[in-house]
Amino acid sequence: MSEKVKWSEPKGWKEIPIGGNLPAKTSLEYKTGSWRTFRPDFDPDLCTHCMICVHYCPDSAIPVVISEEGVKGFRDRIYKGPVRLETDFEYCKGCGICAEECPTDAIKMVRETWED
Amino acid sequence: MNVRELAKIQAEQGLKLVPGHRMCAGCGINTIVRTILSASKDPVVVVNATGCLEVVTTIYPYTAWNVPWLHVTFLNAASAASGVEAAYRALKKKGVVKDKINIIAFGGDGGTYDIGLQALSGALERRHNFLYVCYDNEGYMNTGHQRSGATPFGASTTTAPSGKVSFGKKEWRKDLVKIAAAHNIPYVAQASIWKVVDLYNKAEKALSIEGPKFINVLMPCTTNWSFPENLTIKMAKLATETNFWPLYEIENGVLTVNYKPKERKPIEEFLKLQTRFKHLFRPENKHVIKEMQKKIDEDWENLLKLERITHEEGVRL
Amino acid sequence: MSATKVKSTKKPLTGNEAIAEAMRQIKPDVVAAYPITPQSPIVHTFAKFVADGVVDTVMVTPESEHSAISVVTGAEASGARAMSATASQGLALMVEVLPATSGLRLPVVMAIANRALSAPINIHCDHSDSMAVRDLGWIQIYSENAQEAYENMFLAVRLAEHPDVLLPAMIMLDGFIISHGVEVVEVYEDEVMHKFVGERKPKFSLLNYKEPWTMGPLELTDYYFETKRQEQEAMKKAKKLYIEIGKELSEITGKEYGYFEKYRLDDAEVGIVVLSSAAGTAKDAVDELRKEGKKVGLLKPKLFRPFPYEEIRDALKHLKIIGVLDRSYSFGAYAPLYAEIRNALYDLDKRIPVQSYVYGLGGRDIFKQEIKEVFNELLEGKVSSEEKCIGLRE
Amino acid sequence: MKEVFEVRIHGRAGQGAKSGGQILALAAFKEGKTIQAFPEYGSERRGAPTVAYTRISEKEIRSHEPIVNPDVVIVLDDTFLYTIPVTKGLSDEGVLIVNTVKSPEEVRRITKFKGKIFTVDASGISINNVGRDAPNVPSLGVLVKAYPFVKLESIELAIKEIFEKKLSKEKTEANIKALREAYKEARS
Repeated sequence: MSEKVKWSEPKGWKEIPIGGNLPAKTSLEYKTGSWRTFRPDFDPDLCTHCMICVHYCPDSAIPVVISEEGVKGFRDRIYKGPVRLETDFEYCKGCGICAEECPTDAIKMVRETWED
Repeated sequence: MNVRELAKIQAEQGLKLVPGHRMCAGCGINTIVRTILSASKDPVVVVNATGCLEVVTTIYPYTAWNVPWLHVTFLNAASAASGVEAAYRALKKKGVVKDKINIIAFGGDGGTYDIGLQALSGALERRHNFLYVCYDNEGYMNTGHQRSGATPFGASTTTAPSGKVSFGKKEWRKDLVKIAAAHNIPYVAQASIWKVVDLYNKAEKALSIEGPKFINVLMPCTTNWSFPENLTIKMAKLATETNFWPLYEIENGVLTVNYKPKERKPIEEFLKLQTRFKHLFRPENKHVIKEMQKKIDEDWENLLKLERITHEEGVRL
Repeated sequence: MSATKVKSTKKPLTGNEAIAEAMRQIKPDVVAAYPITPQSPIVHTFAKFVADGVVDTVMVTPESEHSAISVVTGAEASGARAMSATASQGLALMVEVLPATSGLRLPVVMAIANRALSAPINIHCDHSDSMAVRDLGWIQIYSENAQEAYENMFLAVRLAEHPDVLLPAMIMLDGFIISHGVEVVEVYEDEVMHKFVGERKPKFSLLNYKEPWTMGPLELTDYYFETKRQEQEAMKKAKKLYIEIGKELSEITGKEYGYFEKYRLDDAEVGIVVLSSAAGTAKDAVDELRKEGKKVGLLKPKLFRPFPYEEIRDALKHLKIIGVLDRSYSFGAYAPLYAEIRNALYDLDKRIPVQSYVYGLGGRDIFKQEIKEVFNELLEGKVSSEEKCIGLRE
Repeated sequence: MKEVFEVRIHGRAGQGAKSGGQILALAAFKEGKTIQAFPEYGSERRGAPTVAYTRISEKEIRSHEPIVNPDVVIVLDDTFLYTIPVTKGLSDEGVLIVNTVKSPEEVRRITKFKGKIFTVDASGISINNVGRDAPNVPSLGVLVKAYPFVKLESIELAIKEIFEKKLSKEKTEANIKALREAYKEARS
């Protein structure tokens, strides 16, 4: 079964693979971001890209890219190599570990409004 | 290796456990799995015991796994992994499988300390080439915080609650790392999500060794230890800084303590943030905390002695 | 017995040795088994094959039957062909995993040397062990003797691994009576038999990491039913394919592989239905009664799961009276085989009286004379709704 | 000659009743006969009384009932003559073979058996030749003499096939010697 299958649509017994077998990472269709009551407000200008929040995020919801040219962050320095991007709000459950562990207070938890 | 280098490795590898899983907000299991799987440069097959990790990552039709993954039942992760390993050996011999593949089993403390201990012991004794990782959240958290063999002395659980005449669990937790080590396997370690690089190094070392390996990782449970969900890492940190959860490894019988706090924090600092220990702060239970502290200090001294005699006197665990 | 179509050697073997011999020819990738009386010699014999380099199998000797079935389940999920063997309490200890193996659709093949269940502890033959697990999604085939047990192993591998089936299978042989009795077994050529089973071609394999599958997820109210419905469908297909694969096997052995064996049944008026080794003894009883001019016959089911209701109904429909002999109780209910036979006959317009007999529990011997008495009783029309016991002291 | 020949062997666990039955079956098999050999199992430990059966036929054997009316009973331990009904099911046409230093007359007096009785000091022969008390093989020598359903040479072939897997050539030869000696020395 190809990965294009929309797993969120209910399927009949003849359609699904046998034995409950599932192809990889179908959970990407399941957006746990809707669980959030607080959201991490990330200020890139305060970020040292230390990667602590990345490792500790329970949902791997903080994307990392390898940047050759670097990005501007804490104290206007340029940070190269692995740099974090904005939180992936499709999956972030808003636990606040990132804010708690951030050594430069670059993340603050704010009430989720769900307005956008 | 530092956290940035580790993040780079992980970014290059891509996620082996993707989001969309339904762990509690603030759960640390993701960090354990993410870190350990990233230590494998080779392809990985994961075998999972029934428990939190298995349940929340595979609620049909949504699986968070991006590596081959098998769950059979609660107690048999180690024996099912033995079967995967046996098949790997057989099919490699035949030439059907060509590449090196690492086999990693994950189980909670229920599936490891208790119901799965016999299967684990058998698999270690048979010397299957695999890594078993226990994420130890100190109780049967998947089913409602019942006591396990890993639940600490003094904790109040749903099956060993504190009450008018009880201070909760009255038995000391079993020392699973030493039990694993008693199988004379090449590598055994205790680790924590607080120190991800240490955790990574241990997994990397374990995977470089032929034979059975065992790593026990503390997994503070926001839901049932009952602390705010943003404090999971803090809790793991306090566990180690109070010597409640020392980080150490036993390599071919030689024990090394990987982290020694400059000043050991009193156990109250770890206990006071958790509802499961709240009752210990009542006057009639003060003695429990005292006993706990005494045991922690004795165990720590013992650990340091073991480190010394295995390093300096040729004694092997 | 019709003539063999390929070269074969006759060997004096115990039933257990015959099973091990089949395993030697099948050459499974992985074997994991925990010894238990009366199955142990299967493990001993096969372990010696491994030790002598006769087979290249990875042999795992786990610390319990629970682990043995877990090992073969894990190995099958990894694309290997894996086999086990057990009996009685060992099978009971496996019970937690048995529906997982079938639910995961892993075609493990396992021999069962039928033995009574505790308590009281007893090491001898009855069918209480395999009957207790008859509804866990495993194909079940019962063998009359060592020869059948040997041949059933090959049939089971092909059937279990068929892409339309993918269900585990257990092959039953009577503990001690067959497992430990030496009989002459016709063993067919190694290459021919191995070629018959071929190599396993798994659709899903954990070791095929380039195509990672999640195997054994959590299915709740929304999907569990669908997955189980597939399993039921696989059983239906297994029933059909049993005959097709049996025909292929008969190209080698020259024998027939029906759902059941009929013995002097077609022109009989009274028939009994009985599984496994007692059917052999019953055939002698039939012959002796036939000499007396009595129109008696026998039906010996082989495939018990899936159960061939229609075919059995057609085979029995001309009889005036039927006796069903069970070697196990279903406590508080009709004995297992009896219940199925009654069910099979329900669709007939004419109601045939069926008498239930239980015999041989805990290895209690069953004699030809006793079976003759059963026939005589049935010939006299003595049928009641009471379950009767053969060889029991009142 | 009969179509089916049935033998029951009484021994103590460790005396080789089961393997005696299997040697006999293998010998018959080598002559192209159909065979069954099956021991009766309890949870015997060394020393406990055991029974083994062998059924030999010119045609297919289907029955799996225990042997009720044996043609021959072999008793590997003469104390059974006092403690176990060894002649049960044995008709007057049947043969009783006993490993004993007693005479056939004495055995008849003890058992009241009316059919043919053969005695032999199988234990003595075994100890002399093989160096241990394994009366099963010599007793088969007597069987062949008493009831020539299977040839002595076939028993020898069967002994070779079974023993040479486990024992030295010398021990195997010693067993064959014991077999022949018992064949000669049996009294009736």
